[in-house]
Amino acid sequence: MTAVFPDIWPALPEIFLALSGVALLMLGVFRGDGFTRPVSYLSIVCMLLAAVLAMGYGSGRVVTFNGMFVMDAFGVFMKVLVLVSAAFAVILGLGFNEREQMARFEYPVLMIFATLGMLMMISANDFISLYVGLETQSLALYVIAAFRRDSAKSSEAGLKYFVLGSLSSGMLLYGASLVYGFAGTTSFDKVAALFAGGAHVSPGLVIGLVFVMAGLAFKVSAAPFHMWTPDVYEGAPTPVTAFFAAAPKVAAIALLTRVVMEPFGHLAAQWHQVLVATAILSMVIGSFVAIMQTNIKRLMAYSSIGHVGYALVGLTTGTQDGVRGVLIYMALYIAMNIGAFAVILSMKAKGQMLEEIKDFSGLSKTNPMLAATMAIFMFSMAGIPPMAGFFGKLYVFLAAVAAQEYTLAVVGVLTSVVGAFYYLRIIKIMYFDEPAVVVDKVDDDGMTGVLVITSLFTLLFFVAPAPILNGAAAAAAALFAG
Amino acid sequence: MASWPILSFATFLPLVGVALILLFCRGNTPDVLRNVRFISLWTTLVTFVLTLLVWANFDPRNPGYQMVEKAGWIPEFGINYHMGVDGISVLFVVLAGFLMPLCILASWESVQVRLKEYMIAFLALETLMIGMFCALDFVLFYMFFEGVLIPMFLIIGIWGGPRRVYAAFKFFLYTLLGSVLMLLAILAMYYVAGTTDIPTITATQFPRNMQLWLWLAFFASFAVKVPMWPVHTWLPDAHVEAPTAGSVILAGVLLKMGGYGFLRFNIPILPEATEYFAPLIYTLSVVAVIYTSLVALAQEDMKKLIAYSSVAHMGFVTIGMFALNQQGIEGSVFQMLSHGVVSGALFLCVGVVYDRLHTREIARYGGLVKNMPKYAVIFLFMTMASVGLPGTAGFVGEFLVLMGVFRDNTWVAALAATGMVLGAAYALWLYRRVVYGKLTKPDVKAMFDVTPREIAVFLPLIAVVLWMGIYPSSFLNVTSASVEQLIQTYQTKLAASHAASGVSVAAR
Amino acid sequence: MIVQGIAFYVFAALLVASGVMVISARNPVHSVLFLILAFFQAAGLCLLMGAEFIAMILVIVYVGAVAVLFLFVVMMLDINFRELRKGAMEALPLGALVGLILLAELAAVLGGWIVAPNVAAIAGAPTPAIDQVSNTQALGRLMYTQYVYLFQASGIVLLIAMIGAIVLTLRHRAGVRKQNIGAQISRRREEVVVIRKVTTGEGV
Amino acid sequence: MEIGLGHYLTVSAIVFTLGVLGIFLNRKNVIIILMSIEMMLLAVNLNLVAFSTYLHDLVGQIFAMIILTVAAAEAAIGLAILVVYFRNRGSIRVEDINMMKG
Repeated sequence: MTAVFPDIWPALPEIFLALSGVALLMLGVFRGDGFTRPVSYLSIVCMLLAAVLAMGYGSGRVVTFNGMFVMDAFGVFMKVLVLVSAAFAVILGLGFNEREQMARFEYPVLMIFATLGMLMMISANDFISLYVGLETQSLALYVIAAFRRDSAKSSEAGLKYFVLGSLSSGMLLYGASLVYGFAGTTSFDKVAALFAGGAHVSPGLVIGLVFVMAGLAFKVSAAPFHMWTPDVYEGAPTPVTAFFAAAPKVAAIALLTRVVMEPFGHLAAQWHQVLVATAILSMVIGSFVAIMQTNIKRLMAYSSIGHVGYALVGLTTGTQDGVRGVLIYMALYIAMNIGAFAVILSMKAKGQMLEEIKDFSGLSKTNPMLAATMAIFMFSMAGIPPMAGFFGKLYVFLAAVAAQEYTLAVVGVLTSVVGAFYYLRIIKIMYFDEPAVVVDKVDDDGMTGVLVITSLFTLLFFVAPAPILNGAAAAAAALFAG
Repeated sequence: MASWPILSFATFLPLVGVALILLFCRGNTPDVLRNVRFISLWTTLVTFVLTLLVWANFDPRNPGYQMVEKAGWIPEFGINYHMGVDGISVLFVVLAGFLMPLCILASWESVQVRLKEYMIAFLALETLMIGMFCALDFVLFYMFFEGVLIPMFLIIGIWGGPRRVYAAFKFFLYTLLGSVLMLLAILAMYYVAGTTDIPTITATQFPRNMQLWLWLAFFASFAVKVPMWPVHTWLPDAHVEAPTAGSVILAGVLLKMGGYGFLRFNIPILPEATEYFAPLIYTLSVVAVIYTSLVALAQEDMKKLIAYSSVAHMGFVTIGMFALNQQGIEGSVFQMLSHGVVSGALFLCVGVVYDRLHTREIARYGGLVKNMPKYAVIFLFMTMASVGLPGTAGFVGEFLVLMGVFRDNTWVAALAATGMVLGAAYALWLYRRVVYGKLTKPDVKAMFDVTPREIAVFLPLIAVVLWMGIYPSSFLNVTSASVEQLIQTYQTKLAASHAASGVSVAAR
Repeated sequence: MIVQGIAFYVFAALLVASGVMVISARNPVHSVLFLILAFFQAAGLCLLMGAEFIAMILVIVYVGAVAVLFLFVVMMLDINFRELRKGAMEALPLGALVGLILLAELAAVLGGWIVAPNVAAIAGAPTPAIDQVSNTQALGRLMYTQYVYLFQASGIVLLIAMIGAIVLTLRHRAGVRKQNIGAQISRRREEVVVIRKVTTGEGV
Repeated sequence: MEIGLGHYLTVSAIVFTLGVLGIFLNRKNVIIILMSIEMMLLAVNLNLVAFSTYLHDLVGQIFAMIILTVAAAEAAIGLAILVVYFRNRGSIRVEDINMMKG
């Protein structure tokens, strides 16, 4: 048994991120909490550099580390999304953490490690590396959720997230073990080859598949496994919530996509119904339950459940168009989501954070720019053209129509009308109602930058949509190349 | 033919106005607000000139799309930035350009709060409206079509009356519900045709079963927009609560989007379904004409009355369209144009007295002829145009529509004619109650006559109404070639599919 | 063969029994102890299957580290356990039903377990013959060569766990006296000891 | 009585079900929930080792080792969060949730 040194270049972003995480950790430990800001800035730089490294990968599919790790155009697209949104999330936290006395250097370090886990998930090509990546991400996220350790709400959010998260990992693992037992391998490629060869599908394998899907549905917070989302989103510190709603969701969707397309690509008949039910439930719950919310973070939680539902519509089709729709949807979703959270984080009166929806009343009079920005994001989430969100829905529904999933498409557009109602309600509160509290001016440069970038992106995406659309198309094609 | 992209200029010029306002008008001093008003007025005037240039450049003998611009937008997905006008759309572009400066003028003094946002919303609205009539790509069309909801929602919700929130939500959600179904239909067509290019899709033959579903989806969107009975209920609410200029645009242009959609998509792309569903349209439209006219008779609110009259007039439009012959379709296009001008003018008339007394209740007025003689004349003229007096714009459209329908179905024509009589009844009754009678109430007595600015608003409207009534062929000339081609497309596609399915073509 | 069968049933029965006790014991300390018992039984099962290394690791890591950690936390936190138990039995019927259904389904499936054909051909790492390479050695050879990615990744997972535990629970309290060894050692006599001649009857 | 794969799988299925059941029954007591999760992971490990033996493939045991490692890390994190929670609330009841509506 000769050891061959594995090809490490495809994993360059991961290696770079891991090393920089360790380096920043040491920097923080030796220089103390006073050094938090430099560590945060460096972590942003590292994430963006890793994104550049990922982009520099090029295309073509390479499997390395004894089949554990795969890098392809799909991976490039998703990794860049994850890294950029994580970098934005760190920026969002800068001011907040200092105001709320939770500015500690471990925060950016843990963000880096969580992001590393996400990259590993995206590149997972084996159930073992899937699990390891997932846990790297999850463990860091549990800690980040409870990071404000003097707040009962935050630690409760961390606890809930932990309990339900580990439960879902357990289910996923049990499913993975059954798949291993059936196929005799944990490698995605070999499992795929097995089913491509027309192996008989035993009930045990189907149960394993269902367990794996349930575990992943937890991670993307798709109904009926969404229960943790509102509580965790509300309880966790707001920048953390912003992070949760963006990067991990992208990574989990990427993982789910790869799992259903690669190892189980030939078992569409088995997972199709499961995904259809999940997508419909998510869209319905995400739109109807959100109407009753009074807390903006809970509203965003239900909104994210709904958006996952729309993304799953694309995945349900199991076609290349569908995957392309999912990728476009996620890319646009994180832009508007981060933007919306930037607005929520800017909502403070006399230094106190405002989290109730009614606090937005009359915002267009006290702070017109902030209100206009939020209006852009809300219209975009409602899917009204010419905002970016429309294009996400367009391509997802296109795939659904092309795959003749008419039920899904009709349910999708109807729930999006219901969803439009609660997004419009926020606009109504901002524009039609009288001001209740005077909201402070946005005085954080990083925050202003995020607001400007995300709102311009959302508003003007239609001018030059080609780069993202083509990137997504190339990424989707990579999954279907083999 | 212009060598420069004139349609894009006309479409996006208002956005330049938006940019100017955003960049140069800061603060809230009277000077700044005056600048905002003038920037908006000049922008819309220049846009109007551009739309006139479009008309001037238009070759009425050519039935196809003219001044076509095509540029790659998302070429990998078969989606292009494709603009162009034909005889059906060109006059709507001019209509939108024509009404907009009048709206700005009409809001000159009546809008005092958040003026900047108001003007931005209107300018954005103009871009979206003109763009929608020029778009020759489905995704582009849908973007403009839906995007209209955003500024209109804000216009109703911010500057509207007491129940504005309800009205704004109703308007938005009704229209959105219809439109999303249309989106699905567009996607289904995209899937079959592989492109969203409207001319290409028009040439595509869709299977009959699919046509029926697609037709219904389009119908869901356009019927709400037109609006047809029974999905018209958002319109009275929206009209009553919207500010005057908002009502003008709503009645003048937005309703036409529905009719335009039927003409552009349902009839040429889905001929078999059109043939199948034409009786449905007839039924709904006849009900609309008669029922809403009766409802209009019972209204106590001036704007609500005019809103119901819009539903009735648009009923004529849909009847004429689905007669599917030259007179019917030309008449319905003409009726849409004249209704755009006339109902816009009527809303402006209401706006004039509303600005003075701040009520729209009919019973609060009376005897205005004594202290507002000029107003009485203007209002009378517009009421007559609305009734369809020969020599005004309203007559030509209704006459052509009735003629077209008569050739197709006598009963429908007879019933529609009843609607005309009812229309005369409510319009004249409104006029009698507002303008004649005794001038008793002191606050009504104190009302002053129309100002020069208001006359400046009305004069062009009167001129256009007369022009359309006396010399309609200058408008009909523009449309006839394209309408002819539309009917031909419809007939050939229908014949082809009937031949394919082995059914003999029944002579219509 | 017989011995093996008896051993299996003993281990399995004890494992299930202690599992039941873990979730139903009134006192969490008992739960932890039963959990330890369960781990021992599982280790026994692993031994029966020839996975010696996993068996040892189960005992060392689970019993030696995880379970002790649990015990430590249970005892450190002053928790009113009687109150916690309240209401647990309310969910019993439903929970039992769900559990039974799940179990029945799993049993139905696993009873007639099927393995895909020609699985042996795609095995990632065939087990070497036990008389040539011991289980531990075989695992070690794989772990540090073919599966080095997992090895490194689990290192990062452990690092995250360390950071997390520290960042959440470590508190620097003001006013706590700590031993500073460096300062202690580097002190010189002159700094700390003053020699005074005290004359009788006057005091210092 | 031959002890085959099915026997081991059944035992592990029972343990897994007990773990899930434990979470359902002790929804208020986080410590028991954490232990139930450990039991679920134990069941998974048994499954993997059984398959590994049956298939003569060491990958299952590698997988089991990784799970063991991660489970230890998970337990550490979970208990740390639990301790923080206890410090804030003076209780470890999870459904003690007046702050956040369900």
